[in-house]
Amino acid sequence: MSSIPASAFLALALILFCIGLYGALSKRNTVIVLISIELMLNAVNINLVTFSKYGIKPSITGQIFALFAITVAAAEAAVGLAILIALYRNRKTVNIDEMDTMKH
Amino acid sequence: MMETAWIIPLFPLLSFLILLLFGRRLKEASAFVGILLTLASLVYSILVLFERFTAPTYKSEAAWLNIGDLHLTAGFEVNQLNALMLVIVSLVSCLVHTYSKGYMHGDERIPVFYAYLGLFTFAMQGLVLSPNLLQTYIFWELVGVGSFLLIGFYFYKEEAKAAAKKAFIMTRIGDVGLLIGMILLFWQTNSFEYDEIFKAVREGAISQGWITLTALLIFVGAVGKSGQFPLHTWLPDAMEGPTPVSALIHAATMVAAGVYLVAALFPLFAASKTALLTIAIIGAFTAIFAASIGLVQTDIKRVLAYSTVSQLGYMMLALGSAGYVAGVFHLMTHAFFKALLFLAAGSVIHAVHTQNIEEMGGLWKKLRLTGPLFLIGTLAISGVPLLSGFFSKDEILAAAWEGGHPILFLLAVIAAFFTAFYMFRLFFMVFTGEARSEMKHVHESPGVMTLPMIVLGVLAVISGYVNTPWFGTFLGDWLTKGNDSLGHSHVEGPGWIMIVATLVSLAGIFLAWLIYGKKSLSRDWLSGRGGALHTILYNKYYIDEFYQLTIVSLTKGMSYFLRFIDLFLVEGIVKGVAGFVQGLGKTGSKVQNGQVQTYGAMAFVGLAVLVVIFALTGGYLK
Amino acid sequence: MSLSSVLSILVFSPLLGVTVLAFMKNTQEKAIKIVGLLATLPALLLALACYFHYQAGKDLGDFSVKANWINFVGDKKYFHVAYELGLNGLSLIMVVLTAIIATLAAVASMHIKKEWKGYFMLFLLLETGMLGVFTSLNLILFFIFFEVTLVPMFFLIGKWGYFEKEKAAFSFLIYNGLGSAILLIVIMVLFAKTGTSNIHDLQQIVNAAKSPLSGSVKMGLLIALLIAFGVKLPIFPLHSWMLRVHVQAPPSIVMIHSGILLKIGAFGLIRFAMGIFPEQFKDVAGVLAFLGVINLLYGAFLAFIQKDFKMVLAYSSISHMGIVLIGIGALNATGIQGAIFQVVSHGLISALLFFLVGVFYERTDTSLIENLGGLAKGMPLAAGFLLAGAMASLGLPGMSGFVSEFMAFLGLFKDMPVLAAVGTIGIIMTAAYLLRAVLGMTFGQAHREFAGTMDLKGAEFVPVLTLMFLIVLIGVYPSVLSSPLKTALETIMLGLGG
Amino acid sequence: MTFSGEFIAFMLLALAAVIGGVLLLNLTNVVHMIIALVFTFVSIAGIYILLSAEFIAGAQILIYSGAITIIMLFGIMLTKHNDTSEGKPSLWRRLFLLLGVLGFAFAVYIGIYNLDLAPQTNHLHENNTLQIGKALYSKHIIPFELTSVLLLVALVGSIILAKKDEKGGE
Repeated sequence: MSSIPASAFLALALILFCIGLYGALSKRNTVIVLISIELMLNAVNINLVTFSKYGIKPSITGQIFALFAITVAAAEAAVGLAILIALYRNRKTVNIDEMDTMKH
Repeated sequence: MMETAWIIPLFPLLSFLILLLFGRRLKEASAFVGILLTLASLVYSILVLFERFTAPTYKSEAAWLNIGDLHLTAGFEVNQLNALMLVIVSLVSCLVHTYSKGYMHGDERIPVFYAYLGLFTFAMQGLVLSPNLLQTYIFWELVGVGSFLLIGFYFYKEEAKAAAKKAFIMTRIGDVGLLIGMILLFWQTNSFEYDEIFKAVREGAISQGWITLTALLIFVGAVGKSGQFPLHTWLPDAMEGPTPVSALIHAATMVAAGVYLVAALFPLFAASKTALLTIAIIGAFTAIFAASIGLVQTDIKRVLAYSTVSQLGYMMLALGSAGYVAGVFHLMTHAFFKALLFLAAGSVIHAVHTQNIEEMGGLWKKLRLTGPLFLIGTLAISGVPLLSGFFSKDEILAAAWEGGHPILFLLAVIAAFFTAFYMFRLFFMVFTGEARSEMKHVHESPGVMTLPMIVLGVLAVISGYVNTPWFGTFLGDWLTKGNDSLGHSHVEGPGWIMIVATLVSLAGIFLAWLIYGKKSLSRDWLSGRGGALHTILYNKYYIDEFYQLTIVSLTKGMSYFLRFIDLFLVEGIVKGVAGFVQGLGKTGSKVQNGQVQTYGAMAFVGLAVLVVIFALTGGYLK
Repeated sequence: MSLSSVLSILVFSPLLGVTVLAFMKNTQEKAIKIVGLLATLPALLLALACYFHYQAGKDLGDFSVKANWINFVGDKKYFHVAYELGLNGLSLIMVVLTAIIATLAAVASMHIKKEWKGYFMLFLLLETGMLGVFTSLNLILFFIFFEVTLVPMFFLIGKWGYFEKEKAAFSFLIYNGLGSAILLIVIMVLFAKTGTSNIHDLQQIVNAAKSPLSGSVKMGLLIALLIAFGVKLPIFPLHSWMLRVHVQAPPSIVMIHSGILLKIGAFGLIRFAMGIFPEQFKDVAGVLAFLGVINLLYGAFLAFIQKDFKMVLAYSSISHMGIVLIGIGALNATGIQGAIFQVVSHGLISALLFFLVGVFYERTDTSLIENLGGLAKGMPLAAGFLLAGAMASLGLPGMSGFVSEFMAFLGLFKDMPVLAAVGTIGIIMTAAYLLRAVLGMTFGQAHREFAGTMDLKGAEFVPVLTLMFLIVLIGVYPSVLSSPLKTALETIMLGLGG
Repeated sequence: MTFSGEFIAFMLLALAAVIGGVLLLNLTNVVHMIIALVFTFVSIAGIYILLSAEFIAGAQILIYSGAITIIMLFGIMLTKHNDTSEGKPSLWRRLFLLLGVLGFAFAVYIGIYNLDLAPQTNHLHENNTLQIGKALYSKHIIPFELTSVLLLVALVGSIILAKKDEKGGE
C-alpha cells in the first residue's frame, strides 16, 4: 500500500534526533539549546506517528500522543523562554557557559 | 645449705629493691644496707662452699616456661666451679661494697650506686649458679646491664655516656654469638641443660662440625664479655666508671664471666680440637697484644684495664690448651690481686684526684698502707715467686707448653715479661721518685677503704697455695673430681718452665727499675727507639679508629641508604599512587564545571557507550 | 548475671561512658576526665575476671554468646550472620592487654588540652571497637568492629595531634581504609562461597576434603589477607602511614595505637590467615619470615639515624613487629608463641615509652634528641623508667621483651638458621639505636636548666608502675601468658598439621 | 523499489528537514538558525501528511512553524544577544560529543535497520480529524484535561517568571 518502509521514517527521525541532541549539547546560546530540544521532540513525534500507522496494530492513539507531546513542547518552550528572560535580567547573558552556579 | 643456695643471690637483689624504693630516704645509710646484705650472701656462699667440699653436686630445677612440648626450666646448681665462683664473687663484691662506703663518700647518688651494685651482684651470683645455658644467658645479659649502669654512673660526663654505650653494644655483639650458639645447640640436643649437652657430646649425638660451630659461637660471647681481641676495646673505656666498679666488674667478676663460661662448658669445647685451638690462639694473642698496649699508657686505670685484658687472655690460653684447672685457678688468683690493684689505684686516685701517672710520684711515703698493698698486687701479677700469681701463671705456662704449641707458649712468656715491666713501670712512676708539690695534702684513705684492701692483699699472697706443685694440688683435685672430661688436675710441666717464668718476670721488673726507678736508662730510650711503634701502641693499634671507620661508618651508611629508600622509593611509590589518584580526581573535577550542558553531554555519552556495547554484544536485540 | 552476657557487657561498657559524657558540658574538664577514666574500668575488671576464671581451670566457652542477627536469602542459600562473641586463650590475652592499656591511656589522656568531651567519647568508642575486634567470633562482626576502630582513630589523630595531624590522619585513613577494603573482599568471598561467616565453621568448611574453594582461590585470599593485615602490622613497605601517626598523634593515642591497634594485624594473621588457611600458610611462611627479618633490620637501621625520639620509637615498632613476623613465619609452636608474646610485650613496652615521651614533651615541648639531653638530672625517675623501658625493648632478660624475642628466634632457628642468624644483627642494632637515643636524651650535660620539679608525679606513676610491673612479671614468670595460651596454641598447631 | 510519487515526496521532505537541521548547527547568526529550523518544522509537517496524520501536520505548522518559532525569535530579540560572536566549544569536546552521538545513532540504526513492519490496513487517513476528536474526547479525556491544566500553569508560570521584579528583588 505504501512504498516507503517504516524504517525510512524511523531513520529520518533518528537523524533529526541526533542533530537536535548535538545542538542541545554543544550550542552556547540558550535559545538555540531550547530550540534544539524542540527538534528532538519533533523527531520523537515522527516516531510516534510512524508507529501509529505502521505498528502491528495501527491506531489513532499514536497521533493523539504526538498531539499531547506538541502541547507539552509548546508549554515547555514558553516556560523555558520565561526562565531565560528572567536569567538574562539577572546575569545579562544568554551564554550557557556562564550559567554554572551548580559548581559553586 | 646447698639446697637453699638459691637464697644467696636474693640478698643483693633485696638490697637492689630496697635501695630502689627507699634509697632516697636512706641517703648515705644505704651503704649499710648494701654491705650487710652482701655480707650475708658472702657468709652463705662460704658455708655452701664448705659443704660442697664433702657433699656431691646439688641441682634443683622448676618449670619456667612451656612452649608446646618444650619445657624450659629454671633452677640452680652447686658444683665445684659454681661454689668456688660464688665465693669469689660474693667476697669481692662484699669488699667492694665496703670500700665504696669510703670512696663514694659525699656523692648524693650513693643509694643509686649501691642499688646498681646490688643488681650487678645479684646477676653475677645468678650467673654462676645457673644450671643451664638459657639461664646463664639471662644473667649474662643482666650483668652486662649492671656493668652498663655502673660505667654510666657519672651520667653527666660525655665520656661515661660513650663508654657505657660502647660497653653495652660491644658485649652485645658477643652475646648474640652466644645466643646463636646456644639456640643451635638447643636444636641439636633439645635441651639447654649443661648435663644434657655434655651427655649428648659424650654420646656423640652431635656431629663434630656442629660442636665446633656452636662452641665457637659461644666463645664469641666469652670474647665479648671478657674483652678478648677483637672485642676488647670497651673494657679500657669502661674505666670511666667509679673505681670500685672497675675493681668489681671489670677486673674480678664480670669480665671473668667469659672465662667462667668456657670453663663451665669445657666438655663441649674439649670435644672440638679446632675450638680449643681457636681459644688458645685468641687468648695468647690478646695476652700479648693488650700487654703491649699497657706498656705505654699513662692513665693508671687504663694500664690496669689492659693488664686485665691481657690476664684474661692468659686464662683463655690456659683453657684453650686444655688446662682447665690452670684457667680457673688463675681466674681466682687474678680476681684477688687485680681487685686489690684496682682498689689500691682507687685509693691513690682518691688521694691525688688524678688518674694520670705522669702527674704522680713519691706517694710511697704518703700512702703508707696503699703503697705496700699495691706492691703486693704488682708482685703477684708479675709472677714473682711465692705469691699467688706465680703459681697460677706457672700452671698456665705449663699447660701451654703441654698443649703442644710452642709459639703460643713463647707468646705467653713474652706477655709475662711485658706484664712485669708495665706493672712495675706503674708502681715506680706512682710511688717512687720526686713528690710533686701539689701533692702536699695527700693523705691515706679511711679505714673502710683500707680494710678491704688488706683482706685482698692477704688473699693475693696466700691464695696461690691451694694449688701448688710443692704442697699439693688441692684445688685441681677437687675441681676435677668425678669429671674426667675436665682433664688432669695438674699439668706436670718440665721444671725449667718455672725457672723461665721467674727469670722473665724478674727481668721485666729489673728493666722497669732501670728506667723508672733508678732512671739510669732514659725514658725516651724505649719510646725513642721505636717512635712509630710507641705511637701505635699509645693509640692502641688504632683499633677504635679502625672500627669507627669501618663498622660504624658502614652501619651509618647503611642507615642513610635505607633512609634514602624509605624517603624516595617507598614514599615515592606512595606519592606516585597518590599523585595518580589525584590526577584522576582533577580530570574528573574538570568535568564538574557546573554547566548542565556538560553534565548532559557526559551522561549522554555514557549512555551511548552502554548502548553501543549492548548493540555490539547482541544483548540489545535478544 | 549469667556468664554469657559478660562479654557483651565487657565490649559495650565503654559506650556507657559515651552516653554519660554526651550529657556533660564541655567545660567540666575534671569531671569529663574522671568519667572517661571510670568508663574504662568495667572492661578492665571484667577482662581480669575472665583471665582469672580461665586460670582457675574453668572453660572459656562459658563466655560464648550467640544470637541471630541478620538473615537473608541469597542464591539458593540462606545466609545468617550471628552476633557471636567468645574468647579463646589468644583473644583473652589480647582483651586483657587492651583493657589495661586503654585504662592507662585514659590516665595519660590527662595531658589533653582541649575538647575533652569529644576526645573521651571517641576514645571510649575506640575501646569498644578494639574489644569487639578481639572477642568477635564472626568475621562480619569482626569487620564491623574493625571499622569502628578506624573512625574514632582518624578523628583522634586529626584533631588532637601535633603540627601535621591532618596529613597523618589522612594517611592513616587511606592506608587502613585500603586494608579494610581488601579484608572486606576476602570476607565477602568466604561468606558467599561457604555460606557462613563464623570463624570456627569457616575453618571446618575451608579445610574439609570437599572444600568449596580451590587451592588457588585460597592462596589468593590468603595473600589478600596478608596485605590487609600487613598494612596494619605494618609490613615493609606498607609502613609509612604508621610513622606519621606515631609522630603526630597525641601520646595517649599512640599508646593505644602502638600498643593495640598494630597488634590487630598480628592477631589477624594468627587467627585468620593461619587459622583459616593453614595449608596455604605453610607455603608463604618462609616469605613471612623473610619479610620479618627485613622489617627487623630495616626498622633498626633507620631508627639509628632518626633525630626525633618519636621517630626512633616508630621505626622501633616496625622493627619489633618484624619479630612478630619472624615468630609467625617460623611456623612452629615456639615461634608462634614468641610472636604472641612479642605482641603483648611490645604493647606494654611501647605504651610505657610513649607515655614517657608524652611526659617529656609536656615538660619540655620537644622530643628531638639533641634538644633534650641530661634529663637524668632534672627528672631522674622519668629518665630511669625511660632507660628501663629501653632495656625492656632491646630484649633485656628479666623483662618481657627478651622472652618474646628469644622464643621467636628460637623458633626460626629450627628450620631457617641462616635467615635467623642474619636477623640477629637486628638484636645488636636494637641495642645500638635505643641506647643512642635514650642516652642522648637522659645522659650527658643538661642543655638547659629545668625549672622546678619536673619529675613524674601523682597519677603519672600509675601507668608507669603498672606497665613496668607487667613487663617484669612477664619477663620473670612468663607462664602468666603461656598457660592461657596453651590450648589456643595447640589448636593452631593442630591446624598446621602438628 | 519503484520511484513512486510518495517516495519522491518523502525524499524531498526528508532532505529539507535534514538540511534545516544541519543549517541549524552550522549557521552563525541566531536568527538565521531559527529560520533554517522553520524549514525543518514545515518538512516534518509534510512527513506527517505522508503518515496519514493530517491533523497533526496542521498542528505542527501552527504550533512549531508559527508559535514556537515566533516565541524564540522574541526571546532572541529581547535578550540582545551578540548575533555573530557565537563561540564554539572546544574541538575536543565537540569531537567527543560527535562520537557519542554517532555511536548512539549507529546503535539505534542497527535496531531499525532490519525492522520490517508490514504495512497494515488502516483507516487513519479517513476523517482523520474526526477520529482524533472522538478519541480525544472519549478515551483520552482525562489526559486532555490535564493538558489544559498544564497549559494554564505554563501560562501563569511564564508570566510570573518573566515579570519584572518591581521591588528590585529580595
